[in-house]
Order: sequence, then C-alpha cells, then structure tokens
Amino acid sequence: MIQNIPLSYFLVISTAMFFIGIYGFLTRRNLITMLMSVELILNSVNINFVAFNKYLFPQHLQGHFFMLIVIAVAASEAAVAIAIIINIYRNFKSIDVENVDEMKF
Amino acid sequence: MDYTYTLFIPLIPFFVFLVLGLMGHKMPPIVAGLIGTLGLGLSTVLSYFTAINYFWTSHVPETAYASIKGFEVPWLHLTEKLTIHLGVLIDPISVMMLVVITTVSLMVHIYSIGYMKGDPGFYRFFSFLSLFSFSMLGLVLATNIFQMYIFWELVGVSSFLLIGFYYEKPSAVAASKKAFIVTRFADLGFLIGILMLSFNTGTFDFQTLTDPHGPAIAQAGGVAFMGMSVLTWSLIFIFVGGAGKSAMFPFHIWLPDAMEGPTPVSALIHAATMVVAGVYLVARLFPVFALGAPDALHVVAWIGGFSSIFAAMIACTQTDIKRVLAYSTMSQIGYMMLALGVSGYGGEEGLGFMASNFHLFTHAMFKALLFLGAGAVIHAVHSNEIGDMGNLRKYLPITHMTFLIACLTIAGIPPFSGFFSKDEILAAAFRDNKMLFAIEYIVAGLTAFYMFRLYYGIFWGKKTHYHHTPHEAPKVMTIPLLILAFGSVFAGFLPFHNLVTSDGKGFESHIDWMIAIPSVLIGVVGIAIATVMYKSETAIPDKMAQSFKHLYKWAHRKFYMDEVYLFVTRKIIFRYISTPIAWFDRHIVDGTMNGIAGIIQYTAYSIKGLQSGKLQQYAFVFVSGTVILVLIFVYLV
Amino acid sequence: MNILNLFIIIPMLTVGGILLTKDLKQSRLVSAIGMGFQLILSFVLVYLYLKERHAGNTAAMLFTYDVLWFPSLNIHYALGVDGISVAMIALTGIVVFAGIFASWKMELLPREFFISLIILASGVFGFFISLDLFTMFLFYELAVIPMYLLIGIWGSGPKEYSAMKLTLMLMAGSAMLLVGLLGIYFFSSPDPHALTFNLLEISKIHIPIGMQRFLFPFTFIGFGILGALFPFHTWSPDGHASAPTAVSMLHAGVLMKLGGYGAFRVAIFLMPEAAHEQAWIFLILTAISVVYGAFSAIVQTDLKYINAYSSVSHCGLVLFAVLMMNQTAMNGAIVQMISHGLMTALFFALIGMIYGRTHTRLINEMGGLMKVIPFLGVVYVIAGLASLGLPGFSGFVAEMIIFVGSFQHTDVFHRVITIIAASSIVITAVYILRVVGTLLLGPIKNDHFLHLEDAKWYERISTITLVIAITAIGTAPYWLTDMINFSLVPIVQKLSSIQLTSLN
Amino acid sequence: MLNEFMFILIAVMILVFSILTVLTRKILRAAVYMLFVLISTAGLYFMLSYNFLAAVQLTVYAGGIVVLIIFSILLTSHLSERAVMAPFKQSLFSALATLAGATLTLVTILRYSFIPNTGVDPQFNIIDVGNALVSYNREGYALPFEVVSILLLAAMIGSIVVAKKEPTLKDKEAKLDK
Amino acid sequence: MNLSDFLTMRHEIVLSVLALLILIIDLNLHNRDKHRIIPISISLFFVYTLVGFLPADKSVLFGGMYQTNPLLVMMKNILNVGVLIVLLQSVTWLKQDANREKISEYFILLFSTLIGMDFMISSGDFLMFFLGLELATIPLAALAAFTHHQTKSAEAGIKLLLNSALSSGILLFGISLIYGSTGSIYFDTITQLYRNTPLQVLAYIFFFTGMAFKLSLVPFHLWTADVYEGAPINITSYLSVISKGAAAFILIILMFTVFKTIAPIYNHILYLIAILTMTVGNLFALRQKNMKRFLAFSSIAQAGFILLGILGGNTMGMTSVIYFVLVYIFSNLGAFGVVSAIAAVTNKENMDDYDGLYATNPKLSLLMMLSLFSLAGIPPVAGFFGKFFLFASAASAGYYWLVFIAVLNATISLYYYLLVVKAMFINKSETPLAYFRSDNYTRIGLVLSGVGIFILGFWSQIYEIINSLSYGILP
Repeated sequence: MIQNIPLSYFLVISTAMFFIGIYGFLTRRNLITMLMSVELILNSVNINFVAFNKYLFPQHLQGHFFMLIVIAVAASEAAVAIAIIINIYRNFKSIDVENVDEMKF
Repeated sequence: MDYTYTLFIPLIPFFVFLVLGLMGHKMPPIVAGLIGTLGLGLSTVLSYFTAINYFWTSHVPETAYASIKGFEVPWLHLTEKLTIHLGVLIDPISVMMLVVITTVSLMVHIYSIGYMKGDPGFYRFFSFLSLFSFSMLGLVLATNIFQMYIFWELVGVSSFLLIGFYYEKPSAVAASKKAFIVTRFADLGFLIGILMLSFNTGTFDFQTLTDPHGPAIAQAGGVAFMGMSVLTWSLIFIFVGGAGKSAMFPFHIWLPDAMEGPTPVSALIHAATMVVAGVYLVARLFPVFALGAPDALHVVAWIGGFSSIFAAMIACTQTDIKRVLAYSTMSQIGYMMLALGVSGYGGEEGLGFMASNFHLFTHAMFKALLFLGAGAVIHAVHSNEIGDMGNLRKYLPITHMTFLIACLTIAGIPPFSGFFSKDEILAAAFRDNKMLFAIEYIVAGLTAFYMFRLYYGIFWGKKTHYHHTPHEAPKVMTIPLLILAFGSVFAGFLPFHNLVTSDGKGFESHIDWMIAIPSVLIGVVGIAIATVMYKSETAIPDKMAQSFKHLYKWAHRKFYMDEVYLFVTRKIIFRYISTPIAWFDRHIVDGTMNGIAGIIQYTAYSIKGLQSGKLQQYAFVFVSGTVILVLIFVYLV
Repeated sequence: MNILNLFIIIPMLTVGGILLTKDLKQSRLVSAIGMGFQLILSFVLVYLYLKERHAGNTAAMLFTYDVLWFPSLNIHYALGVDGISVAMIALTGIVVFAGIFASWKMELLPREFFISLIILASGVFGFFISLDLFTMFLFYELAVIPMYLLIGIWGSGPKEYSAMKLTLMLMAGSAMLLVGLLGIYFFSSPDPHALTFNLLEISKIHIPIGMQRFLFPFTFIGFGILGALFPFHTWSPDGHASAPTAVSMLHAGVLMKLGGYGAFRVAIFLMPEAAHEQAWIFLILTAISVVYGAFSAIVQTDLKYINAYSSVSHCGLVLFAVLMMNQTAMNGAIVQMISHGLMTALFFALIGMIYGRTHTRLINEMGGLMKVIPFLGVVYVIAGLASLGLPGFSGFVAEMIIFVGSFQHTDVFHRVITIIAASSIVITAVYILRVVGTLLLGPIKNDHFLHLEDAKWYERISTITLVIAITAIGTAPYWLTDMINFSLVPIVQKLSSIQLTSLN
Repeated sequence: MLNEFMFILIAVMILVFSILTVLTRKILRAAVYMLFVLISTAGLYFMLSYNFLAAVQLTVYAGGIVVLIIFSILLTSHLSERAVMAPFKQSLFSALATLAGATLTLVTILRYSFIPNTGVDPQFNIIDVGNALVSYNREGYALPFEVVSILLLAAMIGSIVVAKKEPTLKDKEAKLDK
Repeated sequence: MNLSDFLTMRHEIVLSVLALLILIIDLNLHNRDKHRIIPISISLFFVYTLVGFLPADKSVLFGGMYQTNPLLVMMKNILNVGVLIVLLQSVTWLKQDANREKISEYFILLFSTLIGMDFMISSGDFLMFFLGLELATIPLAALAAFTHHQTKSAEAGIKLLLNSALSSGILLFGISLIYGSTGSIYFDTITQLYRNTPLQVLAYIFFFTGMAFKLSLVPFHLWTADVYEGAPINITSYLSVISKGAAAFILIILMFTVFKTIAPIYNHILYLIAILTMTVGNLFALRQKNMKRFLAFSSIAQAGFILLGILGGNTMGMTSVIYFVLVYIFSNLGAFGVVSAIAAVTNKENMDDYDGLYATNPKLSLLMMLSLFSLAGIPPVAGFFGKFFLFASAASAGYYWLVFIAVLNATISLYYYLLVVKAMFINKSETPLAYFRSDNYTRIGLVLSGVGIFILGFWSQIYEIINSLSYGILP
C-alpha cells in the first residue's frame, strides 16, 4: 500500500496497459510483436492481482501467488510460441501474420 | 307377405357381374351372354312376381298401398341418430320401377346378344350390363336416401363404363368422362342436400322422411337463407343431383355425348332407366316436396318445363339419329319433372305425380324401343348420320313398323300409350300453371315434328345407295323390338291412377278431352309438317333453315351449351384455376421453401469472408465480441 | 411376451436375417416371410383385440406393456393399442407386405434396400403402438430417416434434391413437434417430480390454457407437415415422384398417416381447449389443402405427381376431419387414413409397375394401355374409382363419414368449409378420369407398348392384397368403424366436456 | 511525496513504453521498450513491498522471457528491418474497439466500490512466502507449484518437438546422394 | 499424502507418472524400436483408464484447491475413454515415417494436456483452474504444430496459441477482477460473495469469453476451423472432442456453482451466444468441402447445443450436458476415426474423395453414416437421446423458442451431414477410394466408437448414473 496513491491509479494503469496490449495484438504484423503484446496483457493482469492483494486483501497472498503462476505460464507460452514461430519462419520465410492465412473460409 | 326374397332381384345381377367380371374372359362369348341374360331373366321373373303380388294378389282393394321394408341391415353407423342401412323398400313406385328396369334390361340383354356379336369385349359388356342392372335395382329399392346415394354413384360409374365401352375411341372416352364428371358435379349437390336434410331430420329413412307427420315435414317452417327454409334448400340441392342424372338443363350436356356408347346401352341407361332416376328421386321424396317445400317443387316444375322445350328445339335440328333421340329423352324427362312439379299431394291433387310415373313407364317402353330400333338401323347401315340413311323401310320391315309405332306413341297419338300419359301430364299442368301448360303444348308439337323428321329421314326420304344392302336384324334383335312395341301400344291401358299415386290411395281419373284433343291435333300438325318436309327429298328444310337462320344455327349448335361447358372446363378450370394453382404450388409455395434453403445457402456463402484466415481479424472479432457483450449486458440490460 | 413387442422384434429379426443373405432372391424372400408374419400378426392382433373387447374389456388401451426406461425423466417404453391403432397397424401390415412384393425385382443393392424399407416399417409400427410420447417421437424420426437413403439411392429423377427436401422438411416438422412434446411434458403434472410422457396420464390432466395456445400450433403443424398440410406439403410431390415404388407406397400409404394420427392423438387429444380455439385457422388451411391438392392434380402430367397431389388432397381431408372434433368426423378421419393408405399404395404400386414397362410416367406419352396390360389397367381403374369415392370401395365410406360428421356443426363457417371440402369429390373425379382416359383408354400411342407383358405373379399379389382390403372396407365398413368408434368415445367425451365448459 | 512522485514516474513510464512497444516500427526496439515496461512494473511491486515478486518479475519476466524474445527476433528478422504496420483501416477499427473496451472497463471498475481493507497489513517476508508456497493447506500453493512444473516440462518438450529441425526432403535427398 | 489422497487424485498422479514413464522408456529405446512405445503407451493408458473407474468419494484436498466427487471422476473417466479411442485411432498416423521419431513426445504432450484438463475439472480455485486450462492448451498448440513438413500444421499451432494467449489474457483480467471484488480465488468463497454488480458482470463476461474460446462459441470461434484443418487429424479430433468436452464440463460446473448468483444475467448471454453459435456454425459448415473443416464447423454448432443444457440450470441440465458430451465424444470420434483412417491410408480428406465410398468400404461408410446421424440427432443412435435431453432441459426452464431455433438448426445440420452420406452412398465416382484394411488399433478404435454410439442411447443406465451423480453437486 502506497501512501496517497489510491487503488484506482493502479487499476487505471493496468487497464490501460491491458488494452494497449490488445491494440498491439490486433495491429502488429509481426508474430513476435504480437507475442509481446500478449506479454503486456499478462503483465497488466499481474498488476491487477498484486494491487488488489496489497490494497484490499493483504492478509493473504492469493494475488501474489497468482501473479507468480501467471509469469510461469507466460514463460511456457512464450517458449512454445517462439518454437512455433521459428518453425513458421522456416516454412514461410517470414513471420508476418498476414502470410499465415493459408487456411480460410 | 314376406318380401325378403326381393333382395335377390338386385343381387342376382351382382353375382352375374362378379362371375363375368372375374371369369368372363375365359368363357366363350355366347356363354357369357347367356349367363347375363338368364340372370337378368331371373330377376325379371321375380320382379313381375313381386309386382303382381304387390299390386293385385296381396292387396286389399280400397286401401292405400303400404310401403314395406322387405329387408334391412345396418351398414354404417355414422352418428348417434344416423345409421346407413341397406335394404329393400317395396312400395308402388319401387315396384313399378322394378318392372320397368327388369323389362327393359332384359330386352336389352337379349338384343345385345345379337347386337354385340363378335365384339372382343362381349363378356365385358354383359358384366357391365349386369353391374348396371344391379346398381339401378339397388337404387330403386333403397330404403333410405343414403342407400340411394350409394347406388346413385354406382349407377353413375356403370354408365361411365358402358359409355366408354369402346375405350379405344377417344370420343367415347371423352363422352364417358363428361357424363361422369357432370353427374358427379350434380351429385355433389345431392350429397349436400342429403347432409342438410339428414342433419335436420335426424334420419335417412324414406319412410320416416315421407311420413306426412314425420320430422321432415314437421320442420318445414322457418326461413334460413334467401327467404327459403332449410328444408327447401336441402330439397333443391337434392334435386340438383336428380337433375344431373336426369339430364335436366343445365346438366344435360352429357346425355347427347353419351350416345357414344353401344346403342343397347343408350336404350337401357340413357332412355329408360338411369336418366329417370332423377324423376324417381323426386317422386320418392314427393311428400316432402309437396307438403314441406312447395317452393322446391316449383323449381322442379320450371326446370322440367324449360328443359323439355329447350331439348325439343335442339332435337329438331340434329342429324345424328341417336342424338335426336337423346334430346327427345331429355325433353320427355322434362315432361315428367314438370308433372311432378305441378302436382299436389293426395288424391286428385296428386294427378301430376301419377302422370309423371305413368309417363315414366310408357316412356321407358317406347324410348327403349326407339333406341333399339335405331340400333337395328345403325347395325344395318353402320352410321349414325341421318344423311347416310333413307328409304330403309323395305330393307328393315320389322324395325320400320316398330319404329313407327314408337314414333306415334311419343307423338301422343291415341290409342298408343304415350297419348294417355302425356294427357295426364297436360291435365295436371293445366290445373296448376297455364304458362307451363302452354309450353308443353308447343313441346308436344315439336316432339311430333322431330320424331317424324327422324322417321322419314330414316325410312323414307331420299334414295340412298348402300355399299352393302342393308338387311333386317337377326331375330334375337327383332324379338325385343316386337315385345317393346307391344308394351308401347298397350301400356297406356294400365290403371295407373289406382296403382301409383302420391299417397298410395287410388283415385278416379278420366281423360280430359278438352285438353287431349288439342294436344292430339298439335301432334298431328307436327307430323303433317314433318311429312311435307321430309317424306321425300324437298328443298323446304333448307329454306326453313335459311329463314330461321339464327334460331336454326343456335339450336343446331345446341344453344352453345357445349361451348359454355368447354369454356368452363378448359378455360376456367384448367387454365384459370388449375394451371395457376399448379404454378403457384411450384413457384410460390415450393419456391418459398426452396427460397429459404437458397437464402441459407446464400448467407452461408456471403459470410464466408468472416473466416478470412487472418489471425488478427479473428482477434478483432474476439475483442469486439467481448466489448459488445459488455456493452449489452453491463450497460444496456 | 406381449404381442405388441413382436411388432418391433419381427422387423428386427427380419433385418438380421437379411444381413445374412447374399443376393436379391434370398433377401426378398426373407423380407417377404418376415413381413408376411407381420401381416398375419396384424390380423391376429385385430382378432385378439376384438375378442378382448367382446369379452367386455373396456380399458382405453389394451395389451399394455410398460417398462421404465429413463427413470429420472419418467420415460417409459410403453405400448398399448386401442381400436384406432389396431386399425392403423393392420393398414401398415398390408401396405408393407404389398410393398415388398412390389419391389420384387430390386436389382440395385437389394439387401440394403430391404433393410431400409423394414427399418422404416418398424418405425411406423412402433409409432402406432407407442403410448409414451418419447418413444412415439423416437419411432417417428426412425421412420423418416430411411426415406433419405431409400429415395436417394433407389429413386429416379432429381432424387437427391427430392430426398433432401423431403428429409429436411419432415425434420423441420419434427422440430416443431419436439417443442410441442417437451411443452406437454413439462406441463403434464403440477408436481415437477411426476412429469410424464404417457399419453393416457397426460390426458387426465389439464394443461394450462395459455400453454396450450402456445404448444398446440407447434404440435399440430409438426404433425401436419407429415400429413401434407398446406402450405407445408411441397416435400410430398417431389418426394413421391422420385421415390422407388415401394417407398412411395409406404410413404404415402403409411408414413403420411403418422401425421394425421399424431395430430389427433397428441395435438387435439391432449390440448383440446387450444384445439377448439385455433381449429378455425387449421380448418381453413386443410380445406385449402383439400381443394388445392385436387386442382393441382388436374394439370399434372406425371403420374406420380398426380397421385402425390391427390394425396395432399386426401390427407388434407384427414386433418380436416380431425379438426372437426366430433366423433363421426374423427371416425371418418381414421377410416380415410386407412382408405387413403390402401388406395394410394395401390396407385403407387401400379404406377411403378407401369413405369417399369413403359419407362415413362408422363400420361401424354401413353395411351390405350388397357388393351395390352388389362390386369393392371383394370386394377388402375379400380384404384381410381376408389380414390374418387365410389361406393363399394373404402374411399366412399371414409368421405361420407367425414362429410356427415363435419356437417354436425351447425354454424355457417363449418358448413361452408365442409361444402368446399366436399366439392373436392368432383375435382377428384376430373383428374382421376383424365388419367384413366389418357393412360389406359383411347388408342395406343406408341408401338413399343404393344408388346408389354401383363402383371407378374408377385405384382398380382401386391395389387390384389390391396384391392381386397379396399373392397373389404368399402363393402363392410361396419366392423371397422365400430372398432374405431369404441375407442373414440373417451376422446370425444373429453373434447365435448371441454366444449360444454367453454360454453358455460 | 516521494512515493507519489515515484509512482507517477513509474506509471508514466509503463504507459509510455507500453504504447511505444505496440507502435514502434523497429521490432528489436519494441522488445527493448517492453523490457522497460516490465522493469517499471517490477518497480511498482517494490513500491508495494512485494520484493519477492519484484525479483521474480525482473529475473523471469524481464530477464528470461524478454531475452527469449530478443533471441527469436534476432533469429527471424534483420536488425534494420522496419516492421510493416497494419493498414490504416485495421488500426482504426482496432483502436476504436480497444478504446471502447477500455472506456467501458475503466468506467465499470472506477464506479465499483471495492471492499476496503479493514484489517492490518501483515508484512510477509520471504520465509512466509516460501512456507505458503509449499503448504498444502488453505492458502498454501504446493499444488499449483507442482502443476506448473508439469506445464513447464510439457512446454519444453513441446517447444523442442516443434522447433526440432527435421530432415527436410532436400536433406534426405542429399543423404541419398551420398 | 496417504493412500486415500492418492486414490482421490489418482487420475492426475497416475497420468503424470505415465508421462514420465514414457519419457524414461523412450530414452532407453533405440531409435529403431521407437514404435514399441505405441503398444506400451496404449496399454498403460488402458490400465489407467480402468483405474479411473475405481470407486471414488467426495473429497477436498490442498485446502480447497483440489476437489473431487463421483461426478467429477465420471467426467474424467469419460474423457479418458475418449482419449483411449483417440490414441487407438492415431496409431496408423503415428507409424508414418515423418512421425516415427516423435512418438513418445506425442504421448507425453497428449497426456499432459489431459492432466491439465483433469486438474481443471477438479480445480477448487481459479488458480488451479487457470493452470489446468493453460496446461490443457499450450502443449496442444505444440501438438497442432506437430507435423513439420506441412505449413498448415505450423499455422494451426500459432493460430491456436496466439488466440489462446489473447483469450487467456482476457480471462485472467476477468479473474483478477473477480478476485478484486470478492477477495478470494477459492470457488467456495466466491460463490458466497458474488453479486450482480456491473463490475462482477463485466468480470464474468471477460471470464466467459475465455471459456467461450475453449468451447469455440461464436463469435470466439474463428480459430477453430483453421486449427482443426491444419492440425494433424488425430489432434483435431482430440481438440474437437476431448478438449471441448473438458471445457464444457468445467463451464457447467462453474456456472452452476461459482456464478450461480448471476444466473439471470448469464442466461441471457448464453441464450444469445447459443443462437449465434448454432446458426453460424451451421452456416459455415454448409459449404465446407474439407472433411476436417466440415467437422470443425459442425462441432462449433454442437457446442451451441451444449449451452442449452446449461441454460436449463438444474440437475437435468447438468446431466444432459454431461451425457451429451459423452455421446458427442463417441459420435465425433466415430466420424473423425473414419476420416483419419482414410486420410492415414490415402491422404485424402475432401468430401469429393468420399464419392462412392460405400461400394468399396461399406463398413467405414456405415460407421460414418451412423456417427453423422448421431451428431445430427437421429434415432436410434445415441445422438438422438443426447439432443433430446438437452432440449428437454432447456425446455424445463421455459426456453421453448430457443429449443425451436435449436431444433431447426439441428435440421440444417442434418442437411450437411446428409451431404456426406450422399457422397458415400449415392454419388457415383469414377475413381472411388480403393478398398483398404486399417490396422487393428484403428479398427478397435472404430468399433469402440461404433458400439458406443448404439449402446449409449438405449442403455438408459448410463444416463441414470450420470443423473444420480449430478444430483449431489447442485445446491
């Protein structure tokens, strides 16, 4: 809990970050940058968890641990994603998301 | 007296029908013919026995003839009150009809053995004849109106089968179709009438219906629709059915075409028996008509009157001998209808009723004779056209004589039977309605005229050269002619006013010479004109035709009734109802169903762009979906 | 062993038997034996039923058999028959039997053909013996789906289109039906733990009128689609036209009867108030069906289309009569179902046989066939006469009962609509005679037809069976109507009690 | 006062760098911006005195994941390559959707009165955290901890399977040639 | 940890051990003998499936993070049986040269996703739930990208992974708000504190979209078809059957327990989504020519039907959903099994290739037809019962119009199912697929699904068991 800083500030930051991440996900053409946007999203969620934990329910560590797990998940997600991206790069010689549309309709 | 055995009168022909129908093709033709004839002979014997027994042997003089149910079984249970029974009803008119039907039918059977000789459908012909006899007998013996309807339909189908007997001839097929459909249309009226009548009275039974104190007549009052009571309406509808079978205007158009059938058939069905079913129907329900719904009776009278003059006018111009006879039949049945229509109920009042039945009886004899005679002529010259004939009197002496007798009879020349029955009708009409009476005078003259036109055309007239010398028909054909001629001559002396009356009681009747003499005179005038015009080849007929050009043309074209019907069927039913409905079905109803499927397909194809394969677009939809859900369910709901 | 179970078991055994067969000869023999048994069984059932009734058993349903199937939903495998279902079963037995013989020469995939056909038949049998709405619905769908294969594989013409259309429309019908049935189920008892699908149980309670108003159209139209209710009938002409002979027979002869039977057994019986309220709408539709079908038939040139439209007309009359909701008319409806089932089966059998000889179904291309194939010609005429309501054949009996029954309503609406419906008998005559005239009578149009062979023995079995049934009903209708009447009494009593209460 | 200043500084950094991450045209630069974001976030955790979290954030997130990402960028792109940006229409609609979403979410969140903390704020030290991590009672996180290990193992195997360079057709042909 | 705890967690523990065991065996096998993994793994898994059927009680472990009861065990067993069939059906494919070296990885990855699903089903809090969800998804992405030489496979993998990342981001944001507004991640606490406030509804919606992604509900379904098409066919069947089934299970558990206080709200959402899902799924399925893609869209439509059961909101709904999933697993596996058997031998997976199949491969065609009929809900196969009960449960809540729309959609679905039937039975082909004999594993897999399709419907016992188990879990 930070003096004079209300919870809502955190929430504004995290929400903004969340939607910035989403915006990035929707517009970045490079698969890796899309992955980065996902990381932003997850990060914003982490902020939420931590802030809620600290400000509202400091007796327990639920948000705290949630955040830890999310990081772990983010890491494994990133690992697999990057593996696939590299695979795609091999196949398509490009990691532009626009090219990844062989299957449609 | 137990009349249960009368059951067999119709049943014997029925069995004959089954036997011939199922096994006839395996028999030699003559066996089939004999089986048919013998079967009907048996029925005839039974009928005569019944008639003698009913009218004379077991009848106590000076009492009313009773109406007896000889036999009855329930056939179909409809509602609480309504059950269809099958049975036989014995009363004066049914017994009279039994005699008429079996006599004429037997004659026709015998005659046909000769006439149909060599026809590949010989057995078929006899089985159909038996079927018809069965149906007709069942019709007249019906104990209730529904049974009558049942046999009414059967009669219709037998007629259909017989008209279309030469089924390879398209005209015969068309004629049979026409006959069936037109009468079927009329039967719809009959059916509706039955439904109305039975619903209101709670019974189908003739005895209950015609009981002057029964429910039908008791409920006569009240106005239901257009100023007439329910009873009146139902009777009018029933009469529509009768008019259809009896070829009354405007349902008459099937009758001339029905001449496509073999001539004996015309004699049996379209002259003597089936066509009078309508008359019989009205006679059967006569007490209800007379006591409960005089308005309906007026309709009967006027339709009958109009039909008689209408048909007579057409008959004057036709050249096909069977058609002339057909129109003549229509005209004569018009007479009978008119007689019923002008009749009252009970005693002297019921003169018309008696006259009608009387005329029915005599007409059966002489008209059957005329047709069979015509058949003999056709048999000899292989043509129906009057133009192909002439001067046949020396080739066909017996036919000539019997034909002449028949012509005189129909023309109402005393002492032939037609004179008596026609006179009674005129007398009845005179009492009731002068206008109709006048019409009937004219018709009498026309009748005499066209019959003798026919007679002269066939047996006198021009000297025609025949490829084969025409020869008289074999005995098997001429004997029926002679028998019928005998009947035509002497049937008039039967004491009908004591036998067949509206209330079963006899009454005194005598010839009203004030009416009879002018009618005979008119008949003679008609004959005279015909003699002048047609006895030998003259130019008068053509001149007449020229001077009454339009009338002649209209009459010759049967007042364009066929065209009207063609218009109704071809144009209205086919082109303006059925075709649009079929189109509607295919394109609108079915099109809607297909359209729904098409729209679904179209939608499926048009939204395929949603699945663009682009990851970011998917994500966009995902996010927007979430946002929209939030918008709706957090802020709007 | 309950006799009704046999109606399911025998077809199953037959299917099993066909699976073991190798070729057409064996499989048709097995089918014929199996369905022959089924036919005999049907008549045994009729006999047993009458005996039981004679012995004074007045229970609404006889030979009941009840096994709890899904206890938590109270779904039972419940069987039972009354006079109406017995009559329908007899009809089915006859038509199926005739159908097997009509497909005696089915060269293409015969085993599959007979199996599908018998599955269809078992669905129909099951439907008629079910007392439980769930099993009834199950059998209903079971009967519909083999149609797709039967038409699609063994049909002719645009068979794939027709099969698809037929299946989809009927399934859309069952969609509506399902909603109705579920609604009925959930209002079948005030106690949520005592809900039931059992027809008899439900009939004892009173479904709230608001719900009835909602559910009745679903149920009625659901069944009505199968019963060719205007304007949902369009599957019928196409489907019939493309189907192979036996399938047309079964379909028009039996399957379409499911619609009428269900509309009466479920929709009206269970929801009488709504039926009374909404009958007028459907009466108008059915009256249109009757006349419209007949008029459409007039201008058709394909024999099967003619008969299909004629079926629309006749089946319309069934629903029409059912909606009149009095004993006589309903009795007429049942008789009409049976009568039409037999007639139309006969028609389709004949059409199939004629088509098999002439290779055309267009009446304009044929003519004078009576001369060369007299047996078929005569039977065709008989079928035609039966169809146009000639006394002595079943059609007349049915129509007359219906019209007399319908006429028991005294108000102008019912009267007028009855007269309109009755007018169809004339139109029917027109198209029947047109066909008979063009097809059988007149001169022979094509020299090829001169050498056609008349009916073979199996074809004779098929047609004669049906003709006998038609004439039997036509000449002695008393026992049939009596049997039906007895079972109609409770139903009509329920309906009339409603009528009285609504008047008060 | 310092806290507030720090917080605002961190907040601004987070937001600015987040925006830069998604807007910059250089891919590598985006990764670096994201690194800044993650580090700033760690700063927030420090300020909330969740030191352990902050440390994890720095090591695993900023250290591990970002490095992974940077490596993969290096593998797949040229350094000088300028990222292709989305077409204007796509950006516009995405912006609209995200703006709408953000507005709705923010409004909803800010209008909600969270249950204020009434109790004391126990300061957890690293031992408490460790105890909680291995505890299998309520408020213990042994199970997730174990499951995460499975996840990481699976992810590892998965990435290996996917990324493993397989003998392509060409390679096989080459082998045959030998 | 004692024996009873072990028994309680047997699914997860045994499966983890299995995965490790396979890893170890694999390490000790020579490259040549890698194919031996197949019988070993499958028989181990078969034993494990049997173990799963040991009786189980209601129990809570890890302070509420792990909960189990007979119903949940039932769900896991259902999934196990499905997976067993999937494994059997994938043998032919696994034996192909390209996959020879990755056999054990296939099993390990598959098992780990199954572990994830089991944990997800058993989760007692959002943390475990989320972990399970991710464990069930991330390895799947790797599996989807399993085939190297096909670009489609990689594309499927990345589409699945990135989409799932986005969705789990949104879902997490929702969870964080739930946590913020209730102060707990434990289900039991949240249940008591969840209220119908805007924030909580919003949190619910965020959470729901994440689940909707897993279940591929419209409009969160767009990834489905592409992934299904690109992934190896057995993975597709796994995705469409097991993964979706697990999602359905957890969704209904959460709806009926955690979020039951906002049922009036989420019922509206489900109503809307159900209609959208069924309709759009059908519309897309209508014109598909690729069998995998076709089945993908059909499975989207099927997911819409599942929502009907959730809308029922009572024991019946619960039972019908579980039962439907069970039936759906068998039916879909039947269909996928045939597609996979054909693709493994002939490499053809277009609808046109199936023309005239009945003439050459009658048994496969029949199984395909029955499976499709089951999917369409035609008696006497099980699908009819499954659909019927779903509709019944929706009707029990009064959603008659929804039921009507659903049944109409079922009719539309029948149309495209019949297209396949038509191809196999009616269409004539110049070059039909030649007759072939699948290997025994595949045959067993196919027979199992075929038997299931029949038995599940008539044998009411199964429904009753599920029903009796469901009875306890609801308030």
